[in-house]
Amino acid sequence: MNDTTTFLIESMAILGGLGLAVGLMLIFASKKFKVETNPLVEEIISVLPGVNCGACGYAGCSDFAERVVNENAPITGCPVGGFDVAKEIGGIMGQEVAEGEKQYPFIKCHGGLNCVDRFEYVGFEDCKAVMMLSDGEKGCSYGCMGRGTCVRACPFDALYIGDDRLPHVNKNLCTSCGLCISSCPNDILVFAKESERVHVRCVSHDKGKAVKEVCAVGCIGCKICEKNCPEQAITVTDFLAVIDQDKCTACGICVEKCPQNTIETR
Amino acid sequence: MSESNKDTVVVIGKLVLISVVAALLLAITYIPTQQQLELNVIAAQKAILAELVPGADNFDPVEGPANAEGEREVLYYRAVDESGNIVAYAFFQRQQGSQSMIVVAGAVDSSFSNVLGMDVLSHEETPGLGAKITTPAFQNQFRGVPLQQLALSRSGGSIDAITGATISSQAVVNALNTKINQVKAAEA
Amino acid sequence: MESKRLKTIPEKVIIPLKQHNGVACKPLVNKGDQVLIGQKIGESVSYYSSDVHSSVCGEVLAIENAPNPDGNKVLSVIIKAVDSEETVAFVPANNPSQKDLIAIIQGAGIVEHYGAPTHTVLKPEGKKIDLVLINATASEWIGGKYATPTEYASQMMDALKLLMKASGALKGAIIVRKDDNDSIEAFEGVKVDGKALRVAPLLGTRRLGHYFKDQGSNIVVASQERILGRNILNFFTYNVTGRKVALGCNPTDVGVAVCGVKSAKALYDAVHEGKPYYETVISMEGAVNCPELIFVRIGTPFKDIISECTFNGEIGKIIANGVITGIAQYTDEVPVTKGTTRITLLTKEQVLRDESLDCIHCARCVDACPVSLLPTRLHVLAEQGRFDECRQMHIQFCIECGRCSFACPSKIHILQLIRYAKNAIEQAYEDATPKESSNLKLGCCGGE
Amino acid sequence: MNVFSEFMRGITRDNPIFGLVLGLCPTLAVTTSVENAIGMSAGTAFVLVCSNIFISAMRKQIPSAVRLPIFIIIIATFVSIVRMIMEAYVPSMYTALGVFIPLIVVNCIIIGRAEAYANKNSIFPSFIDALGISTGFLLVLMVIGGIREILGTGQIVSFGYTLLSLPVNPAVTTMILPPGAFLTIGILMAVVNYQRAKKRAKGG
Amino acid sequence: MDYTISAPPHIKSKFSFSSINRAKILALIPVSLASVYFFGMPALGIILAASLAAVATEYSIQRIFKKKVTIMDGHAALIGLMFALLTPPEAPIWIPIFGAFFAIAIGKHAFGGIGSYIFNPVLVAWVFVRSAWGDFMTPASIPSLGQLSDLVLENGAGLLVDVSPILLLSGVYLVYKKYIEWRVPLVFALTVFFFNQTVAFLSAVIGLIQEGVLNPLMYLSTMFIFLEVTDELSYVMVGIVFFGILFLATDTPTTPVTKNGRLIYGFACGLLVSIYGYFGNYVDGTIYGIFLANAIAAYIETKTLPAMFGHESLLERSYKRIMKRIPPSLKYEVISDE
Amino acid sequence: MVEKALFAIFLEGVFIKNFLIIQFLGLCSFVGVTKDVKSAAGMSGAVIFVMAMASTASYLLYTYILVPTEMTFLDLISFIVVIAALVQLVEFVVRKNIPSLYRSLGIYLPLITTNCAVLGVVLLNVQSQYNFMQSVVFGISAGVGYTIVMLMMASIRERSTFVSIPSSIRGLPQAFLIATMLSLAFVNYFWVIPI
Repeated sequence: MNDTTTFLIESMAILGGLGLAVGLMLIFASKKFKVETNPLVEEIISVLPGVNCGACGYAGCSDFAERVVNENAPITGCPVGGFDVAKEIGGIMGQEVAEGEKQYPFIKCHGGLNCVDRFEYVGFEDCKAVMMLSDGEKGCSYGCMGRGTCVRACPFDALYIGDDRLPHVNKNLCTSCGLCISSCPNDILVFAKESERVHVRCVSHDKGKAVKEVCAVGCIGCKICEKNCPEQAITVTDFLAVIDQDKCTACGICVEKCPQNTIETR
Repeated sequence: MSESNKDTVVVIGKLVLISVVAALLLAITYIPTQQQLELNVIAAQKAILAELVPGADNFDPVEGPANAEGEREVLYYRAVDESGNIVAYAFFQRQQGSQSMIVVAGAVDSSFSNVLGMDVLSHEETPGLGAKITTPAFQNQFRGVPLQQLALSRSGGSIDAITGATISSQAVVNALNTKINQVKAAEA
Repeated sequence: MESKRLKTIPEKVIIPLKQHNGVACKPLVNKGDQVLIGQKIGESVSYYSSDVHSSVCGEVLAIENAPNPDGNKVLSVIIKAVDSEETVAFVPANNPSQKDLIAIIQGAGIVEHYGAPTHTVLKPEGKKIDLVLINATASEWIGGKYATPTEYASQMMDALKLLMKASGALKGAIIVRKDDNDSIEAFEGVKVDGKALRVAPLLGTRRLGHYFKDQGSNIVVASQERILGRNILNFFTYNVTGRKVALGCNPTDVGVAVCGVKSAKALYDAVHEGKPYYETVISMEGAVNCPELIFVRIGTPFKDIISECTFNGEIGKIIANGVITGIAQYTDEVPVTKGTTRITLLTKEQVLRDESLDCIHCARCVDACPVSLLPTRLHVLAEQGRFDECRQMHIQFCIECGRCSFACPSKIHILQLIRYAKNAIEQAYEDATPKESSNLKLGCCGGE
Repeated sequence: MNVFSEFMRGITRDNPIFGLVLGLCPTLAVTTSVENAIGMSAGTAFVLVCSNIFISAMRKQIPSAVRLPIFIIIIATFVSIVRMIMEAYVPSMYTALGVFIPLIVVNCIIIGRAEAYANKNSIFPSFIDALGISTGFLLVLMVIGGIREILGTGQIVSFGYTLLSLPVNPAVTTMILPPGAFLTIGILMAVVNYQRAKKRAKGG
Repeated sequence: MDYTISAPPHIKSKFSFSSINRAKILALIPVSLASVYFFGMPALGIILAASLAAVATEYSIQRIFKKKVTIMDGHAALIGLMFALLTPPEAPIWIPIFGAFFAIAIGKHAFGGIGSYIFNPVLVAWVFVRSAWGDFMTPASIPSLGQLSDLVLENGAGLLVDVSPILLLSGVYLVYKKYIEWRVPLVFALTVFFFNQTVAFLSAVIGLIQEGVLNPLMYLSTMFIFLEVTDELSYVMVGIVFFGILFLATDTPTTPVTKNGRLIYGFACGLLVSIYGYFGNYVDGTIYGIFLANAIAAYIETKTLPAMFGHESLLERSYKRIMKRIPPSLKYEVISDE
Repeated sequence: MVEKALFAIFLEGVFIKNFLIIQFLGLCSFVGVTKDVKSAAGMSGAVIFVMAMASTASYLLYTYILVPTEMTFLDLISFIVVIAALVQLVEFVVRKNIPSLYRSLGIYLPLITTNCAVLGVVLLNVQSQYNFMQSVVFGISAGVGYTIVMLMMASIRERSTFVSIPSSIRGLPQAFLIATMLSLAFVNYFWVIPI
């Protein structure tokens, strides 16, 4: 029994001594080699798991924290900590994702196959590339060219070009980041809330005759909708109807009356 | 003693405390498992020896010279039958394989003409390749092989190497050859 | 090498008010005005601008945006032509001084085919030119009034001397194409300062400097391989003179003025006949049965030229300025401008409609690239919108020669993608390439 | 708190391999057979459960400055215990798993859960969390081990019982070699990703 | 819609991906016929099975994942044919079928399809099959050049491709016609053929040093080793090495795109093949060596990105510096910037 | 004879027992830090350094403290503590004294504490009963092998951003497929070299 006791005490002494030595050394070193750092970084490091597993793609937790502070790394970048840590980092960084009503990109042109082409284009499938060769492939110089610059801008594969040669949004995948909207050379895409039901799907400021020549569904500025709207929510300026979404009640009268089927409910 | 120094002491104290507790836990586990481990080894050796030389009644360890601490290493075993005649020599040999140390058990008849058999006590070879040295298909090749034939078939012997694991196979053969020569020398 | 005139005067001509890089001209005429040949209809408003003249007699129909061969719409004067050859009075200049010459060039509206007004090339603000090059490798013979090729060559020589005088440069050179034996023969017969001229091939690491020394002359003619490209000036300068032009700069920054054959000839005509730049020679190519060189008035719509020719098959593609670097036109209503050198017509069957496949990394484009870029990587970066990395891979050095796209077995539109990226970079980094009219770049680029 | 959903989270969303992508080394190294996979995950489970309980019990006492060293000591203690017990009582398994038993100590799953969960929650949730994660780990290891074993040796033999045997031979030896591990997990991950993307596009 | 618009250039070269593939298939047909002549029906079976399996796999994968079906570009057939040529004639028929399937499914499409793959699909499949069923993939004999007639028809042929090295020189014609790029095969071939000579030369020199020979003429005379033909060369002059040089190493997606990179890659291929061949054999050596070289191709590429155009290389700079020192009277011709 | 054995250990550590793709040690950083060549190189440099250092320290600890007192069962716990402390210490020192080195290598140091490759080296040293020089050489060779594979992997993944890859394969699955191929190459190629 005596042997066993000695053995136990010895093992405890060795490991205890090791712990003591390591602890002393580290504390000494941390005092001696102290380097001033950004308090924000330190704060984030303290919330982070500290596993240094590298799963975030950066070199360890402190690196990740530094990138969050200095290089706008995503605050949700830590897969180990998950949502809770992201929330805490958000608190430190003062970033709050406002949970408002979700907005999705809306395609303000209905041309597609309804709009005539002026020529045949062979080359890199991109609206801006077509714009560089001429001022647009469609007869309507305002409309959507359907070459998918927005599709390629989307990092989440949420957009696709449909059979009608117009982009469509898959709302399940959309994160409302707005990259597609800023990519469009003709400013066809805008954010629209789910509650906004009635939209004018045209952006052409051309005169009615010019629009009719090239596009079967473009706004010709006939003002029928303006006259028929019970809420006075529609105004036609520069040959284009604009709906004031605050006034619109989605009654659907304009949709019925529009001779070109430009106004749509969704 | 300032506040921060006090903190430091507390932190280190806790660290040491945890270490001590950990050591205690480990030591408590260590003692019974160690005993079990020794039993395991002895049991395993016995089983293997008995399997290698089925006719033997007893195995007399032949010990080497004592080392500095007065312990004597077992070099090999003499397998004796009921009447006390030596029927075979059995032994364990450590040999570097492709991935790890292989501990090979072997037995040779008393006239040093045939290998009685081979078994592997422990190894950490690649599963599916080197680890195939434990399969009966490989081990049975060694039963009754004349000493001159104890080599891989590519070097003219009668042992077919395991496909893709020549190093491991070679290691086993080498282990047997080395040890048998040693035993032969010791007995002569 | 005789060039023919169009048989009929076009029904109407479209004269863009901006046929050069820089500031557009101010129209001098109004709707309904009657104009004469050679009458100035657009006046330059700044030094970086060049005058525009009417090429027909007739009535101004409209001043509005009309299609231009570069693909966009440009403010143009549209003139209904009448069958008359009445011109304004042309005054030949007699032994003009350097200052006079610059004024003549600007007043005659002489513009390089690559876009820069010639006087800004010869006399750039704040820079000194010491070498004038006439690049005869890319553009065709100008034709015009000459009896023999030798006479043409001596006219060229005179033009070069005029250019040198205008710029104040002491040295000048004409670079002809290596395989263009007609030109080489023509120049071999000319005498400069009493000495017979020898056309020197640019071999190996020999540059012009060697030949100036070798021939003991300030004027040499050298021959070189044909280089095509929309952005070749810097590369051409480096190849010919060995002077490196930094990125975002042009040859004038290292004291070199590069002129075309057409502008040289136009200067010759302007000085000796007092004629402004309202006519030019273009060549017809492709599936067309036509004299190779046609003398046309600036502003003539392509369709009038095409209707003079017989055409085999249905037109599928009209290309201005050559199949390698030219721009395809979506309408035949575009006019010939000072920058137009040739028109290529392709039938519907000849039009390539290759679908581009994934890059197979065959590196043919890398082997083809004359400026050691990696088109195989650039096109992907451009497609993915990684323009920063494009810049790091020196995309700005691309001379847009199109050899990469030509060679690509996957039929990827590499050149288009590279231009797409360059365009995006120019917009994103406005400081990367200084705007032409700004003086910002002064001092930023020195030669080596 | 719903115990069941908390438990299932460890298998689905926070699955250590396909969700958190932690603890890859043992996943690939020991999955040459189902038996090894079970042994490995049993060891990991023991350490995970024990250390989670221990740390969540002591979480008020651990100074945050040195929490990492203390976690490591605690985990290393349990790993050493597992190692010694395995060596003594299941020596064949110990031999098969080799160096990966002691390497449980640096398995990111354990220290990750200690930090992310046990350090912030009380004992019972930590226990459930550890159980869930362990089960997720076990399942993944068994799937990978099963695939590799059945393809690599033509049969699944666990603890002396032949569970499954392919009529077709010869077996694909590559599958139990290192490349097989990478190939299996690569294809499995691609399938998981493909399914997830499909589900997301449908609005899941 | 009268006219077509596209970016310049408006004409393109006649080379296309499918024409390159077709040319390669045509170039491999002679050796395939020779192998059928030599090995008989099994060879025909293997070639047909592999090609058909490859095309079928490509077709079904592209249909399942709703991609454009591109079996007509010949790439799948080419991969199948190349795998078949690397199979020993004794192999059971399911080996080429599985190999072609694996090459297309994992080697090509799992990495993203044409141009995206990093490892030559043929090699991927071969290495996998070889390590999975080594017994079936090991040739009955390791080919070597016994006499010169073996170049025309190898009697101890191992794999299908080893049957006639001379017929593989159709690949040289492809190089000449620019279907195959020339840098990699040239450097590769030179490295492989001179490796043994270099080893012999080095060992001779080391031997002389160890003997303490001081006479420089003795050292110079060892240079003649490069002129003689070492025995090892007979193991190099076999079909599979030729095939590796001309067809396997030149698979474009697996080679670096930079010019210098291709030279280095060719050298790396040659070195890796020769090292394995030196210690083992050239059959496995060719495959594994090129396979490993594929792995480092990307690294070579990142390290050989071309400098800015007009940027002087180290060589040019030092040349200029030396020329500056020389008095002008001695110079005949100098790079002059005026 | 000693030199040759060392060289053999080196070759073995670099190629035949390559830590990443044969022994599966250190995979977290393998898939995490190989997105571009630069960070892969930095990480590898740090790993070589720490492996050499940890081999040294653990050898001293094991031979001069644990073995004489027969406390070998404490190896695991003491190794991990010592490695963690060492890494931390080095980080402190480098950060204070050589900031430039810290930026290129040091930020990867904390990543290494819990990297199983380092602990693996130490444990394998003990298991193979290497002497001092052998331990250090094995440590360095493991680091070099790690570096080679990291650089290959990083450059391949960097190149992969220039090509089209199905979205469900992009990222980790692709990394594993590449690792499969590297592993196949290593397993099959390097055994031929006689050591």
